[in-house]
Amino acid sequence: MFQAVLNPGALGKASPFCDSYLKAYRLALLSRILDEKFASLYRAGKIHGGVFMGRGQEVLSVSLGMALRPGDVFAPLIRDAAGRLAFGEPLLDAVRTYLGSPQGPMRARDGNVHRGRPLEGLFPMISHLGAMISVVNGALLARRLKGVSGTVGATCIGEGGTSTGSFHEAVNQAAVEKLPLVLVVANNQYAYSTPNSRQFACRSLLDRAHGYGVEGCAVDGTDLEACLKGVGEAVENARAGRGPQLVVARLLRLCGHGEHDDAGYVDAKLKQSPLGRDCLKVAEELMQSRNWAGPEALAAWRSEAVQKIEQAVAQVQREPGPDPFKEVWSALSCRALSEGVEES
Amino acid sequence: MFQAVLNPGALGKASPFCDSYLKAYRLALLSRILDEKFASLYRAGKIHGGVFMGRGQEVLSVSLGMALRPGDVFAPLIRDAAGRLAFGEPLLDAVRTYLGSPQGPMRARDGNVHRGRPLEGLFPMISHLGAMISVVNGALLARRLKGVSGTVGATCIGEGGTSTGSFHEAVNQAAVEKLPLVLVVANNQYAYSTPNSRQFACRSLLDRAHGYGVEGCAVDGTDLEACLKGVGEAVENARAGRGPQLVVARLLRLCGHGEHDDAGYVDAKLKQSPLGRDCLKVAEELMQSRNWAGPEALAAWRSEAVQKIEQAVAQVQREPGPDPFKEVWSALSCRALSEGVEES
Amino acid sequence: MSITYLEAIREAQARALAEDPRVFIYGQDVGAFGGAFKATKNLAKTFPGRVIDAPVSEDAMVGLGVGAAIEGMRPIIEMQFADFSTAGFNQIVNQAATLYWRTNVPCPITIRLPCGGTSGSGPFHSQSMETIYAHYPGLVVLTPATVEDAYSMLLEAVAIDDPVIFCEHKLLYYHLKAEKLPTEALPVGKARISREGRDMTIVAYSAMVHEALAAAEELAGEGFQVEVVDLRSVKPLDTDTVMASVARTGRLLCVGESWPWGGVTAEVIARVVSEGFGLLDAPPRRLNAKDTPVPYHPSLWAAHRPTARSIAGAARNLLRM
Amino acid sequence: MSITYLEAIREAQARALAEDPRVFIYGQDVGAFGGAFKATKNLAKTFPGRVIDAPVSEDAMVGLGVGAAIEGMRPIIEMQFADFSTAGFNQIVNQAATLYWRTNVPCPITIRLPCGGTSGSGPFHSQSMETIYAHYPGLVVLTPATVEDAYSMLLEAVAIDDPVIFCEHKLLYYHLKAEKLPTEALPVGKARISREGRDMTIVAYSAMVHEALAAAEELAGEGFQVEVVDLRSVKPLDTDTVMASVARTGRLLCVGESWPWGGVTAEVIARVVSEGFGLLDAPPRRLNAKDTPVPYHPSLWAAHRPTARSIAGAARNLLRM
Ligand SMILES: Cc1ncc(C[n+]2csc(CCOP(=O)(O)OP(=O)(O)O)c2C)c(N)n1
Ligand SMILES: Cc1ncc(C[n+]2csc(CCOP(=O)(O)OP(=O)(O)O)c2C)c(N)n1
Ligand SMILES: [Mg+2]
Ligand SMILES: [Mg+2]
Repeated sequence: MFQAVLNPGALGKASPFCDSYLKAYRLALLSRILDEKFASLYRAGKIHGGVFMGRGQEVLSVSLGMALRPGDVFAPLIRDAAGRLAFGEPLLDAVRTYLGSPQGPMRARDGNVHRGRPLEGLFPMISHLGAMISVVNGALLARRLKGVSGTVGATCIGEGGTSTGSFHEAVNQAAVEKLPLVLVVANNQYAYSTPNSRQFACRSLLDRAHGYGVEGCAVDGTDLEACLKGVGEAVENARAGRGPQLVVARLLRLCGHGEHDDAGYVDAKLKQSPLGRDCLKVAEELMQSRNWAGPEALAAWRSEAVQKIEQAVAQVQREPGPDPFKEVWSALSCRALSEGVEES
Repeated sequence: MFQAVLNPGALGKASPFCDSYLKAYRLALLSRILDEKFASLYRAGKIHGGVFMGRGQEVLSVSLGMALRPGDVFAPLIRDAAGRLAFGEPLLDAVRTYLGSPQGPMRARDGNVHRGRPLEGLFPMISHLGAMISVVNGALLARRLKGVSGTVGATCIGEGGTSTGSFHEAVNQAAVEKLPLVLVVANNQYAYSTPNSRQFACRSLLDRAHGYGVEGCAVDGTDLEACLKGVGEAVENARAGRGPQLVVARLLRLCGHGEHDDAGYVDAKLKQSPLGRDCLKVAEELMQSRNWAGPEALAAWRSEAVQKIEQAVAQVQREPGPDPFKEVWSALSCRALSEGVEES
Repeated sequence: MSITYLEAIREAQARALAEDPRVFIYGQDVGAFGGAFKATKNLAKTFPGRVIDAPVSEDAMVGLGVGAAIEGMRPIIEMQFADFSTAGFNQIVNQAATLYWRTNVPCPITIRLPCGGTSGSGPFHSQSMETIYAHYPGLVVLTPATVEDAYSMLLEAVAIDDPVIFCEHKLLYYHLKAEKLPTEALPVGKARISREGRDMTIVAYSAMVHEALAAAEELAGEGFQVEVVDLRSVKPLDTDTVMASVARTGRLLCVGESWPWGGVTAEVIARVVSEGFGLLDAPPRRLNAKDTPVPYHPSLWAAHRPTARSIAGAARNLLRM
Repeated sequence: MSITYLEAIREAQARALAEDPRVFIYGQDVGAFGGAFKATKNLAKTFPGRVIDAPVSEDAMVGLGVGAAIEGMRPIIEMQFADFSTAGFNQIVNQAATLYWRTNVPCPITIRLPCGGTSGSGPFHSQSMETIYAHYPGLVVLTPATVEDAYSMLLEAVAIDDPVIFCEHKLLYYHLKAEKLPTEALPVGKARISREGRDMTIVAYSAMVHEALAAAEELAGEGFQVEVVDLRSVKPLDTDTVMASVARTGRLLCVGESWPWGGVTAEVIARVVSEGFGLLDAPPRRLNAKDTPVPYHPSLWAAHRPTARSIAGAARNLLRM
């Protein structure tokens, strides 16, 4: 399917767990730097529309992507650059979509985080929150009907998205059909500017699992180890036929809603709380404390990531933009049924 | 507001609880007979469209109507003839709406269970399941904004309706605003033909309460005493400022989805289980065992109810139907903004 | 043998299920019960596991269909009434309708909408939603008026690689009958001349075709030869057939059961006048339902929608111009 | 002093809140944050408790507005983008729009939709939904094109006893400016002649008015006097003003930013030709967005929507006929 984004030779340290931890960290780091690159291109006026970063959520997202296999289905949301890379999304897909290259999978028709390759199991989100979950359900039901087994479907949502009717209908639908769905809720304390107190009234969103009759688990979204374990288990459970799995992660969005937003409304107390830790820093400290990686390795990984990204951006910036005169202005695959509405 | 539907002189037995029990029973009986009258008019071809009965759910519904006070808001659903009568809906409203009399509150524009008087707190349902809950929320929020306190809003839904996105959004909304909402879920085991196993996967829908952060209670919907107590407490809790209250009642729909449906799909085991008891019979046995009412009283109440209903039907059947030439064909209250779309 | 419009819909689904393993049906009560209107009667038994009861969750029903379509299936999603598709509206217009355009991956999903008014059904069980869906890019909107079309167009809908909104008219379900199922059919996208005439053209679709035909019959008694065009599909809309008819008759009356603002009738007239302005000998006219919700009472309902009588009246006025 | 279209919307809301205790605002992030576009900036502080953050629940947001309206309030519901109103669609078209007709109780709710395309916003943050809402009975659909209209029409929307869909164009938010707020205004339901001319009429609304005006300016350089009619309100639609203009010019081009099938442009043309057939010296023409979702890339987006240049081109063709 997709090509690997990391140089595999660089891995292979102490234990299998250490291996995946390092791999996950490096992908999370890559996604962080990628996001930052988009942010800087945005500030330079080189990106049209919004830029949405996963800052503070990378290790959660990457853990999901790492737990999935080729053949699984993944419908990431706006803060999932890390999970995408781990699932195998080519770096170029992200860059081409943000920069509006017609060579990207969305061919300049849709932008930024609205990208994917459905036939390779990576479903491109529409903006309407909650709307992707039932689409993943459909893919999973289709596989059941086709007799394909052993694959799972995963998707992500923020705590704000849990207030949509779509979320509810889809989780209940997955529960009724006992589909191998993994739904990761990133409770990052805010939906745009709206704090949790204005979004829901339960103690924890995990309390919802019981009400749907699905299994659930809570993870500390700032802790890569906890995420790899919690999310990994959820994916295993789903794969083992235990039905839908709800993972609720606690963390804090360490950026604005989008790059246009300074997030001035974020509570200082939250920033100083354990929720406000930078998940990459936490991982770096752990790797150093366990002697899995020293400052040189970290620096090398960072510069390797920067180089990859700069290269991709440089390549895409040379690609010509879309040509409206060559664009096929039809939304139907059956050309014969397309309306040639005459315009003067 | 509304006029009382029962002759008050006939009440006043042993204790206040006995009083309300008897009153509730008599209203439930009245609604049962009313439903049966509509069913027979339907079979005689005198009613256009569907007839939807509350058979088996009368004591649950009536308990809610009884617990509400003038000034409260009530948005009943399709099986709530009993609750409506208890809340004070005139018998004539039901008859006029079913028979399409322009003198009814819906003026022949809408029919059967789609009736109400919004300004008197009785909200007329639209057919889309789940859609009334947030409307009740809105009325309650408005009262808070206006500084009106001490009133509650109540609405009913079937277990099928809990699968709608509207249900979820509205319950969560009520929880966030801590509104005095009472939501009674009648889990009558079927949504049209669909059994619970195809509708939800949790053990009990009551498990949802926790996930919304609202209080919940389960009641045996075939037992008038349990309903009066459980629903009554929920209404009191809401009135006391404890936020939304979810009541989940177990019972069985003792009729088809509508009168066109023979309900052949209902599981015989369920019919023979305690869920399948006729709630009116259960109440009658209790009243007799406690010496609250003997066979003569029961017979007298029944014939009083029959008489009231026959009278109302006879009166409405003499009322002229709507005149399409006098009908104001505009959906706007601002006549100046109505389109006079010319038609040839 | 005689077969109803509803039976044709059932037979088309049975055939689609039998011939194509990718087809499945998902909707409320469609399984053992056979659907609110019995359009899937016996199908769950004949095709075990492929006719699946859904919770009351229109949004998730459509979303599931899209996901299955991505995986190569050909889902048929039954809405219990067209009116309830508003609850699945977002998934229809933003998910299903945009998928191919965004990703180059087709979305072969068929959404069956039991549409249109019937006596006593009231504002929430009577709506015609073809206008709403036809406005959106990425959807094909079919409105069969005959038993034969119900059958062949539904089969074609399932075969089409794009999302199809299949508007079945409830009033035709039981009463409209044909001798047998068709063995060949006009392709989707082509309108049909249902009755020939040289004095004026009435363009109609779905149940209104029958009202228009009755009006034409009535006018024939008065010496007028009225041509009736059945659009069959409102998107794509076969402007060529309509224009050719208007070119012969010089007069156009367009009839639709949905609301007046911006419906099929406006679209047809706008196309005819901008592309065939010179063809008209008199102003084009249209007749729609009144601009209110659909009323419950039979006598209000009968006045709310166009009928053979009101169509004949409008046609007479136009013939006199 | 100079005031933008967006500031006018904020000022109108501030005035409505100040003058009428029944008014409150409900929407995502409208409170302390002041809304995604800052249309409610500072209002929560000035009117404590009356500018309320909603969960991401469009269906429940609209439902709540209807319930509050029944209780005599005048809610303003802000959708974060018009595109997301699909998630509240059912409550808008079936609950709010039918309430008065069913019960005789008015439903004075205003739903603000940040509409229309802006560069780089893509298929789900660019939609124009006036056509969808105007099709339904029971809704008033306003499409202000000027700063003054944004202000006065929003105030009027709140005062109107019926549900109003208020379509604000995002492209005008920051760039369109006026000297001051108006003290008097045309009533809702009246179109305006934005520019006079005797050679042809261009009917437009919302952001397209400005494209049409630019096209008229360009054509003036070529010696053509083009009249531009700003509809202001698409439902009700001021057919009289349009017809009077066409009566003077004999030529009609209708421009809309939404999709071509069944939109405002079809409705305007259908009305003009059926009621004023003889007024036209040439076929009426229309120009809409292309029949695909709105593309992300600026150069695709610019080709997708009508612009001054494409309008001028269409107008030239029509002037030559
Ligand atoms: C149905 C819908 N309504 C509104 C929006 C606008 N919107 C985009 S992101 C967002 C906040 C999302 O918050 P959350 O789900 O917590 O995710 P986060 O941004 O925190 O990752 C909103 C309201 C939307 N995308 N979809
Ligand atoms: C949104 C929506 N979808 C579908 C329907 C069609 N419908 C009417 S009643 C019904 C079943 C309702 O079951 P439940 O909520 O359990 O109530 P009950 O009839 O058992 O009292 C359905 C599916 C509807 N009214 N609304
Ligand atoms: Mg969040
Ligand atoms: Mg039920």
